[in-house]
Amino acid sequence: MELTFTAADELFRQEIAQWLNENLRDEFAEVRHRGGPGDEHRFVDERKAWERRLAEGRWTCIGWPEAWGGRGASIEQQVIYHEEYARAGGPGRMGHIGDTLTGPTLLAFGSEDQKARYLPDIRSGQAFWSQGYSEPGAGSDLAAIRTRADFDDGSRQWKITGQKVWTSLAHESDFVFVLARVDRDSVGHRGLGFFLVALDQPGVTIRPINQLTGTAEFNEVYFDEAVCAADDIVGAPGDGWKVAMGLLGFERGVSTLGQQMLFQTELDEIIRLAKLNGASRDPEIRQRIAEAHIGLRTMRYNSMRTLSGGEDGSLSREAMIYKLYWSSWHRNLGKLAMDVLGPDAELLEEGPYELTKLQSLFLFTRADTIYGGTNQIQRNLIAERALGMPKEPRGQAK
Amino acid sequence: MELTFTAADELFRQEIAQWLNENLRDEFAEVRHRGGPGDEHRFVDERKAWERRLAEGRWTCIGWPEAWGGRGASIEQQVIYHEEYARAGGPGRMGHIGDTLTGPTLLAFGSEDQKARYLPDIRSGQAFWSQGYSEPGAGSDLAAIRTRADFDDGSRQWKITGQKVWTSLAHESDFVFVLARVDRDSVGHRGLGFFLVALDQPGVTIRPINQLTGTAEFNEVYFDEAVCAADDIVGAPGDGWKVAMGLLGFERGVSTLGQQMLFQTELDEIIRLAKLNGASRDPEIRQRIAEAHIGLRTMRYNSMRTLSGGEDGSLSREAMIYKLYWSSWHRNLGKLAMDVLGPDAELLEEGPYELTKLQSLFLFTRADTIYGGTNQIQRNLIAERALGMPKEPRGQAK
Amino acid sequence: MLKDTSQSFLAAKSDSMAVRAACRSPQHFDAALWRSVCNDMYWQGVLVPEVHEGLALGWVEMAIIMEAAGERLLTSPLFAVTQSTALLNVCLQSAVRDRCLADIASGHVVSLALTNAVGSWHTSGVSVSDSGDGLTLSGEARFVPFGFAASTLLVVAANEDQSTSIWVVQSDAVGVSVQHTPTLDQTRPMSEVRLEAVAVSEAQRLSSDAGPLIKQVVALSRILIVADQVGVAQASLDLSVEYTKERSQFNRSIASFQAIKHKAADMMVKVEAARSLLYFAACTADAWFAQEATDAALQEAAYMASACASDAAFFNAGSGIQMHGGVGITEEYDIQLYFKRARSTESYLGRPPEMREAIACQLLDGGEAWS
Amino acid sequence: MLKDTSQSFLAAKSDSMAVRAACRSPQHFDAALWRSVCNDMYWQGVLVPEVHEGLALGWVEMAIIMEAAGERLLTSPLFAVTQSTALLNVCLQSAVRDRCLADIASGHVVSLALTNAVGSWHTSGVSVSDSGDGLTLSGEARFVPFGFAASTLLVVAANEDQSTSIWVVQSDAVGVSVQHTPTLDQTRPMSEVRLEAVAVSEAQRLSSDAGPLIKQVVALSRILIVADQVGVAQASLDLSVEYTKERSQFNRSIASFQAIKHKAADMMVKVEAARSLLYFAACTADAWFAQEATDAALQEAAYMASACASDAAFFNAGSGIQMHGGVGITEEYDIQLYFKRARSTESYLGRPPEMREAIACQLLDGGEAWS
Repeated sequence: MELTFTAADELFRQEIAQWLNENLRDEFAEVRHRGGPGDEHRFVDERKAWERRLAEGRWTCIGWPEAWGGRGASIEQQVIYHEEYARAGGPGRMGHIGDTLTGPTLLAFGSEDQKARYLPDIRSGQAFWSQGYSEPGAGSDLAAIRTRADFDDGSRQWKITGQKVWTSLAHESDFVFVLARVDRDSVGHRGLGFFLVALDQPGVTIRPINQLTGTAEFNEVYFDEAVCAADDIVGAPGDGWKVAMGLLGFERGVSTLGQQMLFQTELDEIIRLAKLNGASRDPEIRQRIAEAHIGLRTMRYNSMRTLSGGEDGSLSREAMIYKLYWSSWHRNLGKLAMDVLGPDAELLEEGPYELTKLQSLFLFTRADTIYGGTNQIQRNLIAERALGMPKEPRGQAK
Repeated sequence: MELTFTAADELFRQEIAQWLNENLRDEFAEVRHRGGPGDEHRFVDERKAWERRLAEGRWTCIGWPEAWGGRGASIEQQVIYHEEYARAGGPGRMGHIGDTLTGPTLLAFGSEDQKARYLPDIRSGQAFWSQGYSEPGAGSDLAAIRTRADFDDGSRQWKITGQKVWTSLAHESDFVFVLARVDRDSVGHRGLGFFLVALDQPGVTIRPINQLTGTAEFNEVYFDEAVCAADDIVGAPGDGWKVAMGLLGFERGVSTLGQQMLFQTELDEIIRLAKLNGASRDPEIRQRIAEAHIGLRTMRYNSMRTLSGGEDGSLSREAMIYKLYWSSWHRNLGKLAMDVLGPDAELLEEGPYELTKLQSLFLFTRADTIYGGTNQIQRNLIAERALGMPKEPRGQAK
Repeated sequence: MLKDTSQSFLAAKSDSMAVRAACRSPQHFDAALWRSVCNDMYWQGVLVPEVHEGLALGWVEMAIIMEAAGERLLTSPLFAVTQSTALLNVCLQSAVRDRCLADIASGHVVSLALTNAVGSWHTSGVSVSDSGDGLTLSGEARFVPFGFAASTLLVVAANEDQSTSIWVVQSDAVGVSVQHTPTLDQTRPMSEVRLEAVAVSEAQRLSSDAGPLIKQVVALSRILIVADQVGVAQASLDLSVEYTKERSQFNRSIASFQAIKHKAADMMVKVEAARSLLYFAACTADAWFAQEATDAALQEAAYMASACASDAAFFNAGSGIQMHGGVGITEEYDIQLYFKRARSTESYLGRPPEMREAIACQLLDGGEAWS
Repeated sequence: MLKDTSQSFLAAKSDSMAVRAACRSPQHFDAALWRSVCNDMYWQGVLVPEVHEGLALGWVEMAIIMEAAGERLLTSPLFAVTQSTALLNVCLQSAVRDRCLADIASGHVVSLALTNAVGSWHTSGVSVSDSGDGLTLSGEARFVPFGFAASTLLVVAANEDQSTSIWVVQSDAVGVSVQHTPTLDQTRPMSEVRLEAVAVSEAQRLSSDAGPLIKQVVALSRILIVADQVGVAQASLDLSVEYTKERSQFNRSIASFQAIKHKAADMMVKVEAARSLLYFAACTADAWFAQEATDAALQEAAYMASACASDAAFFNAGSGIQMHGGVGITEEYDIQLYFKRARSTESYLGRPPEMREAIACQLLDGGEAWS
């Protein structure tokens, strides 16, 4: 079950580790371990600069084919990359969405022209992307989106009107991909288009969403006849759902091992504090720390089963449980951190409302079980797709 | 919040306590603490005799009006009765269903003739009743019952055909009340009748249901043109649902305090064992024993809130949670018993399959969260009735 | 009646905007609202004896008010002064005690400086020493509720012989510094109190051997916190049910999905269970003051209610965020404020496993609980 | 491949009727089925070295077979002989050891008599004494798997100096009595072994200082039990999903209700998590035998997998009963058999909190685990 790494893989590991060691220092020392979940709005310029440094080393978009500047890295190499990146304390990547979502989508569904126009700037760390799926009325029920795109025969442009929400870092990005309705009379999955839209234009207004932490990583993006070119639609009009859902298959869990290394850092810190303040002698805390440790190891072996598993790209049973598992685990970890700290968990880093790292963890992990498919939606998916249980009868509006 | 008992109530308490002390002995000594859940099939003849002894002391049907041989006991007195009965180790009552279900139903909905024919024998401990609600296809969805009752103009009798299930102690009872469809074309709550049917007749076949404990307290009852008289229908044809549901309101929780005394006995035994075998030093067991204790006290104060609450007979919020609460608590207690015993929990009283009291508790409490409305149904009811959340859209057959 | 009037008063005066404004204000609370609580509702006087201009009502009444306060996230020194009143009520009669009670009745904030919060809520970080020129108090106390707004502090201190005494100290006395402590939950602001050789006289001493008394006061304080938690748990349920009824997805109100309904049902079970234990505990407190319940009975009632209510508040507020979905983690919706209050009250005066362990001690060891 | 053949073999030979018949039989298992396991599948020889006519396969293969056995409630001495094989494989080569391994390979039942089940699964209730005429063993061991069917017992005993030795004793030797122990779960029958001054010679001694070795054997045994539990958890899920798809209420299959679907999803999460830890633990066992993993690594892997799989099996079987509704508590449906097996395996070799405490020792105390 252990992933087996070839000698070439180990060389690759040495190479990325050494490169990170040599580059994630000096002017980039301050971004180490920054920009993760709950910290995404910090050091934005520095992290953009870091993205360009990565690109110089050819350490962006390593999964892309070499023809587009990638390394055509194998699953094993991508795992190694994420592990070493996390181990080195590499900052949350500003180029994440371009690298892992826009790029693969264009490579799979885009025209040659679209690839040529967009991929190079993603790879070189010049262009940053955000995603426009959810809407106020389309969260769990994503197919209920109402943003529409009308083709204007005069200007030969698409005009997009509507509202997207939970668009992370839109105000720091250059582009957004937008799922919008091309057929006004359509409902559900049909009649959608997938659009590539520049954010810096008059028809786009971006408003930050303040969160329970007092910070604002997410945005609402309002489109009021925002435009994109006739050939900025990926796939045909009406194919939007297929293109958007295609994205979901791309991440075969290669980044999960890196994510787990961040989790390990958090757990290690909690263990350190428990030893320090004596919470480590509390039998109930001991049980929960052990459980957290077991859960993290479970995720690791689970990911290994997934990565060493079938080749057909379909999600295996163990992959289907992953989101529900890690989000619940992480949320429990946030609570564990507070309980280890006890009363001191209340004390802020400083006034008026500057949170400590563990307080941020505690609050942000409440979002983990919501975004990217709530735990409830995940359970529906597991029951229907993995266990073949019937969908609920489609309801009437109430 | 404490129930306040008057001086008259305290006299009543002395009276029942003394009577039990004087009567629950000698030939009845062996039935003390017997015949409870999981033990209902034991000492049947002795418990029937006990029922007649109770009747001699006017200690059956105490909530009935005096005109029908009851005592017209107040809520407080009924609570006292159940407490003292449990305290004395009174056996599971064979007359329970007649006393608390058939009787109140006839008093509320029955004709004078029906009362005269059936109530006296219930009160005197001569006639024992069982209930016929559930069917193999009508469990949680009780309204799906298919047993039918046709009126035969020739014999002037109702002829009942169908199958009831989970009929406890039917083979030891004289009568069963049966909810059956009088209108063949009806569905759901409409078109039902509520019938009083003698069990000792050719059209009735009773088969025990073997349970996971190796014992059989419940039965399937098959009706094949079983008959009852024209005036053995309670209420009008078509009123069956109303009559049946009326029953549910009768028990205003007066027996719950007695039930809790049985629970206390079980918990005390578990605590005794934990002290004996050292499980009481296990921090996790300590937490769970404390939780069990807190839960039982919660039930007590909850029942007191209910009993001292509104007069309108509608279920208060705290009464609505009671079934879900006690059944889950009791199920956890069964598991706690096993965990306190550790490996020894496996050891039977004797071979081939004679369970210990705590093993019976463990296995039978799995039924607590199922019968009388599963925990899932209870949650639906709480959400819909107490919280006003919408019903699910009625589905299509799949 | 009391419940209705409390709820309507707070619905008008302590709505979401008022709470947020109080949290943001430099004073960390709304002094005008507190004056209105004192003048219009007289809640600060509920437990104060009549002789000191109080209402001399009981703990059930106080629990009803505290529950309403939790339901509306009331950001005021009500807990602080009620805790102090509980302490003063169990101290022997003295001039200084009477003055404190009268101060409370007249709307002054009197806070209890009890804990150093290292290991125990009963251990003082302040000690008394006799320098020859007279007695002085030195040390610090943390998590002092509304200490920054207090005119008077009741300071628990360790005597040189390790027994415990309690002293009445004016917050503007020489050597006293009180600092607001920024906390995750802004609706229950705390302070740190530092004493540097603060001179005190015998006349300021409330009690000279206060160990056993403190233990009962902590139990009484727990009951007040439990009431707050029941309010938080109830409001979290109500807000969330309301939201899910309005929110539509898949052409249905999401309140019609079993996943949501069953979660709500579990939340209701939790809050009703906690409420049953709360009012039992409040009755027990009344009985204890009437010397009709033992110390152990009071402790047990408080432990049980606290274990249950802490869990209910946290579960309900956390589940409430989940039921709100994405908007649950925005600053705009109130559920996150309840979530933070649930967390802060959960760790205040001890977490549920500690409460259960104390019960286990009583049940299994035949001895006294650990705290 | 191995998985498929194991599953098909058991589907044919160990269906519900076969399991029930085995439990009811006076022999407490189906000897013919065990012969078929040995002759047709050769599972008893999977871990036996080739030199003793075994297959010398690894722990991953064994885990696959044990998982299939749990899935079908196999009522056979497979665990007993595999546990004994694990012990024999870590003992130094000796004539008596080789004979035992050969016996196992040829289908004899060899059971490990290890525990007195008071406080620990590692403490023997048997002791060695030297009466002058030679060595004798006296005492008792409980929960000996399939002891009643064993021709040979591997008896763990306390030496006079408190060190631990292991002896090979024929079950028909003078002074040995073996009694079947009626248990709640009838699919994993146990025995009590009593030894009264049973004479033994040096040639029967497998090991003379076996303490550390026993600890590793218990870890290995845990991994076998974990595999069984994963099978039980999987079958409980499968049976329950199947039932809910067939059962209709409110004009819908009950499998279409979220309350049921989400429970099933949680069950799947549990079983997949346990399976991931199981196969990691099996890999670790292989690595340990190859001296590529430390003792501590083996212990940790077994603790983790056991904590997780015990919970998964009990949760899934218990939830399975609930999903079955009324029929779940009848003798007729199989889910109750899984429920009982889940319970018996959960308490066998230690409950999840003990496993977690052992992990906590490693993480927090920097020391060795308690057991």
